[in-house]
Amino acid sequence: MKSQTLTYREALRIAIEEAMNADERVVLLGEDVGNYGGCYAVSKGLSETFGSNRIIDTPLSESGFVGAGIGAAIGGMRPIVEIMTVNFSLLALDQIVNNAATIRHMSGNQVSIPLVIRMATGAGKQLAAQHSHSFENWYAHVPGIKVLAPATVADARYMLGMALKDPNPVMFFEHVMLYNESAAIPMPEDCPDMCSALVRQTGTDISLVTYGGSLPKALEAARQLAQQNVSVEVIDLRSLRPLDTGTLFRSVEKTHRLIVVDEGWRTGSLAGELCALVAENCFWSLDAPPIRVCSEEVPIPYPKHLEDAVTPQVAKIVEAVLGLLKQEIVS
Amino acid sequence: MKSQTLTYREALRIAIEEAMNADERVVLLGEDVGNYGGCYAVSKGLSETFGSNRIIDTPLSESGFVGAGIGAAIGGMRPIVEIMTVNFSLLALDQIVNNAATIRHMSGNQVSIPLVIRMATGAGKQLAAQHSHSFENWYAHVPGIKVLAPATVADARYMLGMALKDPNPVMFFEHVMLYNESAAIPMPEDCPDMCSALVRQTGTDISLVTYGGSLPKALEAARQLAQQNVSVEVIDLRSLRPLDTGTLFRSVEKTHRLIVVDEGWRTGSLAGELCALVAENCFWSLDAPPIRVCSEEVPIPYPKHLEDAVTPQVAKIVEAVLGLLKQEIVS
Amino acid sequence: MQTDISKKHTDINKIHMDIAHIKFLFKQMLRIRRFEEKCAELYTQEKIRGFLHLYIGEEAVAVGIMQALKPEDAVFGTYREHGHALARGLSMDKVMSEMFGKVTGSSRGRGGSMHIFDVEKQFYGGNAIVAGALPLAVGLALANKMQNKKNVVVCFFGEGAVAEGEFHESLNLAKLWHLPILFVCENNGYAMGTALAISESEQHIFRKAQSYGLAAHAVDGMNVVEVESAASQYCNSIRNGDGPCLLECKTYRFRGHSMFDTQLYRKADEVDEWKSKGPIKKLKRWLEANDKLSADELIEIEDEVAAEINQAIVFAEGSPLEEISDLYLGVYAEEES
Amino acid sequence: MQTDISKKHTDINKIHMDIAHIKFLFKQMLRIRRFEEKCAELYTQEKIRGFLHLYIGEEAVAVGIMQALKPEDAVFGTYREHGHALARGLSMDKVMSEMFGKVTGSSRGRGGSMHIFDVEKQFYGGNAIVAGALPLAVGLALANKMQNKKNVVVCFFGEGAVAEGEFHESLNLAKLWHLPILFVCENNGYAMGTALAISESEQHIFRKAQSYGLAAHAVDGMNVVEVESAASQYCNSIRNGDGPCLLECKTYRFRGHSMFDTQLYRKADEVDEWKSKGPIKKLKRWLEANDKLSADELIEIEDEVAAEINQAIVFAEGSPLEEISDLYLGVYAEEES
Ligand SMILES: Cc1ncc(C[n+]2csc(CCOP(=O)(O)OP(=O)(O)O)c2C)c(N)n1
Ligand SMILES: Cc1ncc(C[n+]2csc(CCOP(=O)(O)OP(=O)(O)O)c2C)c(N)n1
Ligand SMILES: [Mg+2]
Ligand SMILES: [Mg+2]
Repeated sequence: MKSQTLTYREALRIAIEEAMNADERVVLLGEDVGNYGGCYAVSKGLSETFGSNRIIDTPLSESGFVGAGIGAAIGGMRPIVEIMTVNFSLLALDQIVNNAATIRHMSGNQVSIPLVIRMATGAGKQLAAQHSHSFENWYAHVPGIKVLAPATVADARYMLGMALKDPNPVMFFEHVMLYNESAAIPMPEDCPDMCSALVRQTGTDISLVTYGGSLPKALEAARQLAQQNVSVEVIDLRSLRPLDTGTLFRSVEKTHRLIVVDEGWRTGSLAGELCALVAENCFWSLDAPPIRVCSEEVPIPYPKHLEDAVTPQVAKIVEAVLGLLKQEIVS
Repeated sequence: MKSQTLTYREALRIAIEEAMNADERVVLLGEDVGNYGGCYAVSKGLSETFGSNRIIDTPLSESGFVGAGIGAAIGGMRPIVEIMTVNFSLLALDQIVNNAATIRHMSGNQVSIPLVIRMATGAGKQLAAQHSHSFENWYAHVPGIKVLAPATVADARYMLGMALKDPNPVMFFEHVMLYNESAAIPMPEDCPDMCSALVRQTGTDISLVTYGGSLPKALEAARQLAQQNVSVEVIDLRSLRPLDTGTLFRSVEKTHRLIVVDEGWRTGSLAGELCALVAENCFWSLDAPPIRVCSEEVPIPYPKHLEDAVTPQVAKIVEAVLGLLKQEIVS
Repeated sequence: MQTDISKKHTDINKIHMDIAHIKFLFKQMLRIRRFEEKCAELYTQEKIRGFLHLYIGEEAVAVGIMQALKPEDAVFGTYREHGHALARGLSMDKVMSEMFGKVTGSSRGRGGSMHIFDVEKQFYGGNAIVAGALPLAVGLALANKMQNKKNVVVCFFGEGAVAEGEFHESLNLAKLWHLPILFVCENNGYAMGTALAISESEQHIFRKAQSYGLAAHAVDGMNVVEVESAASQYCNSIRNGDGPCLLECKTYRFRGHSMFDTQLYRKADEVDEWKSKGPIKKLKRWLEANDKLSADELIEIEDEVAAEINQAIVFAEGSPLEEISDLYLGVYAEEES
Repeated sequence: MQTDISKKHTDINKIHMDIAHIKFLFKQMLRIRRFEEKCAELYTQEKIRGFLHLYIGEEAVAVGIMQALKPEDAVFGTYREHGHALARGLSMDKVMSEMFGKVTGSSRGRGGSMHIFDVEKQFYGGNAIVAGALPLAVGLALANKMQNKKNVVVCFFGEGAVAEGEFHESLNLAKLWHLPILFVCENNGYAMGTALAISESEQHIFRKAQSYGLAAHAVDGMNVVEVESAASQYCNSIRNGDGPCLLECKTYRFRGHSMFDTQLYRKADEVDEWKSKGPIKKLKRWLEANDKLSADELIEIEDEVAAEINQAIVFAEGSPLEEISDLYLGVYAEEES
């Protein structure tokens, strides 16, 4: 089998298709996943293949259909629930936190909820303040669920299948700016376990840690910095819960410096958690303060220049890296 | 006027009463605030005084009545919305995040939303996994709202009034274990601005930072540690957004060590944010890693011994402080 | 076609039921009543902690409904679910132990009064978010339908839950997807201290359900025979593939909302009036009037119930607490499914 | 007593209305139509970005409703709200500039197409969370009632929004609290690609509203006169203190849901059929048939509209972007209220 080139969107679709072919219990449900083809066109064509009994268009009722997905998982199905974007997932948060994440433990380990909840996240499409946010950090806070953020086409292709095989509720975040990315797909055996972080580029001067839609920016920043003889190690978390702290700490112990790039608002961001973890666990290895490049703390505005000013950009990352290296020399 | 001794609960009631007497635009709305007297009895008797037009019992519809509170604020009222507990606030989170926090900015600064949303939070009453959590960190993440956590009777007495005078949406968290605490009330002028952190006890060896229901535990730990000649500075954040980083940083620059106590789950906790802030801004002052005492990452169980095992306790805090002081000596 | 049973009045005096079965119903209600009276006592002794919501006065609803179910049918209860659990056939030992927070409890003691689970009995809690279980029940019914299982899902909730958006979303989904589910509204007139008139602009809950196209009507929830009869007919209709139904059971809780309730929102008269219509009292009177229950028999039943309760307390008292080292057990599943 | 206007059919051919007013309605609808046709063009030129939801085909609803309102009444729109904004009297310059993301826009350019606000015009957005504005509108109506203001609040939403829990909670609150609010459901048959039959078990939205006790009925949303007439009667009733009402306007969007929509979910025939019933076409035909609109007049109106649009584009093009240094302006209020 030759390696295929796919878009991130196509990779997701193939992953869904594959899972549905392999396991009758897998169904896809959400708003406009069927007749419309998915609001980001991920499920286009699937309802023709699998019929409206397995590709289920739901009414606008996020709490209702996410809860129904949880109930269907309890009843022996393997549902994939699509919420159009993380912004609307707030309407279903009670179901996710108080039911999906909680019932197994609270019932004394009796009830299994094998479920994948997929959703788009992030800014970049000028969709303004109610459609552009990133709440992955909130989900990463909740015990009882796993949280994935595939940042590459290969991960889109394979992590969804892994998520579906996992017996726990898994939240699956697809950054809106990734859907059109394309890349050649490796063999399945070359895709590591969904909960491990990956060193996307090795380096020695600084660890640049990120996930999801910020990975391409981090890699580009690393490329530009290489030209200035700064050797950046880029780590892609992939899983936001559990966090692969082993990979994170090993990298920081090698480079002695950490910058986290995270599209969430700074205060209370996942980036803060990573800085705290490193400060707590690698304190004696650090040669400089762990810092973060996050979004400005404003509701994300519509115009391009403001949206860009709010969210992390390559130039900001480069600047942060250079600033941190300089700070160390000064002190 | 002689200083009064009040419970935390009474202090809140008097604050509401005072605000309602002073300003006709103030109304209280929420589930069972009227006929029942409030699920934690804060508003007991108020409906007799002010009538059901100003103490408004709402149906069980958190999204609906919180949204209605936001709309009423837009329409010129000064509503106090009571949500029974933070656990149920998830049902209203969309209204809070996408409307209350967002509309002013998104509308180009046209719309004012002067609103206070009060709710109980935290564990300790054996109410199990759907009634015991702390999501203050989530609210502290959101630009456009302010977030307060009064930890003392005096703050309960005066911060609510300040919150009502603030022209922004303010979230107001009342830890369930505080309602029965009682104390003498200072004069209003002795209650500092709602957004400043307070040094509740000065010390030189370590900064112990906390808020809300964990303050009494931190103070008790400090007392016990004093007997072992450890001098602990205890800081009460009071405001979780904005964070008074000045007070925080000054303390750490003096003590060179930080422990944060926070009843939220560790990963993605507000404690993590504080550790990250300190690591970022006071790195060169730190003599030891900033660490945190948080809740275990499990849905909070019903039995007392497990609930206690999950949440921060005095003994754990003392142990963490002693451990941190030792760690430094070893290194 | 949906079976319309709203017209058939099932009068306790007219229905033809096996006397043995009626006595069984009586005993089931009594088990719940005496169990909860004991729980109230144990609460004041601080053996039971947290929130304790008693079902006293409403026993006919749980007992009546459960008669219509088969072992493979599933039940979702509320936080006022001791009655649901016992009527469903959970062992009283496990339920009591759960309230004591012991590891032999139905949820290893982790859930307490509000989170009694027993998957073997297809009993899915114990949910303390008002209306939070409705979407789950809809989903389980969806799973059953997709797997061509003929099982019924029953979901209990109070009339207060009807105001929540989840009620609306769930009923709409259930009807749109034509699901095998019976919604049971326990209309006891109050949501904590909030009277129905304050929480619903349309106070006939069954009419609200009809506005989604569900077959729905109201019954006297103090009459166990009427509840059973209505539930049986709806369950038959559901098993026939006729889609979701809602049964509104008009009932009353004789005690406060929870142990903390001072009940300022209602008059003693009103409570007394309802007590005089109590489901156990009513059935006992009928049995006695018809010479179906001798004084001796009654004593025997009471004794059996008391013995079961005492045994449950002994069991709970004697059971160990969960080890703190097992705290993380079941946060996540251990292996792949 | 609630005014029941559901029986009074308002036929465009029978109603007695001032011709000048009818021409005004015609021009308002044309302004929206031409404005949006231009927006579609500007979108392909990438002058307008993000999501752009066109109202084309539905103009009679916004224009009809707004005639019933006074300046002090408040309006909550959807993300498909250019029509609401223009009909409400917002300056086209500001609306266009908003879509260009310029600081002279109605929301300083921060909101774009989905978040047009103008508090002076009592126009409260532009809300992109489906059904998210309903509770706000209820709250504003509550504030009006508490302050003894006789103002009406109007809240627009699509038929898709009806499935959300917020619809249910909001209608219940509005009726319980007897609030001065008019809910306007723009039933265009689809929520994105989801046909009404897939989203609602009860497809008559007005009946759903009746189940909360609201006065409600459906009108031909392609007939601006009928919409105006119904809205006026409801607004009178609301001003009389008769409580909340809901008007279902049956309409259709001629274009895709947004600019990304490939419209696989509906047939071209269906679209064509509705286009033949278009609100502008219909009114134009009637005016012409009755010799009320000469060819010259039509050209004049078209020219005026075109001039207004061109002017708006010039204004938007010429306006500056917001300074990045002002990014934090309005995250919080600057002073105490
Ligand atoms: C979402 C949510 N809001 C509020 C509460 C607090 N609460 C618990 S029970 C209850 C009343 C529910 O009344 P009803 O549905 O009629 O059931 P009943 O208690 O009468 O059986 C309330 C308000 C809750 N548990 N969940
Ligand atoms: C809570 C929420 N869920 C989903 C969406 C995505 N979405 C935007 S518009 C829309 C369809 C709404 O349909 P309808 O209410 O009928 O209004 P219409 O677009 O037809 O005017 C959807 C699903 C959203 N914006 N908000
Ligand atoms: Mg009730
Ligand atoms: Mg629509």
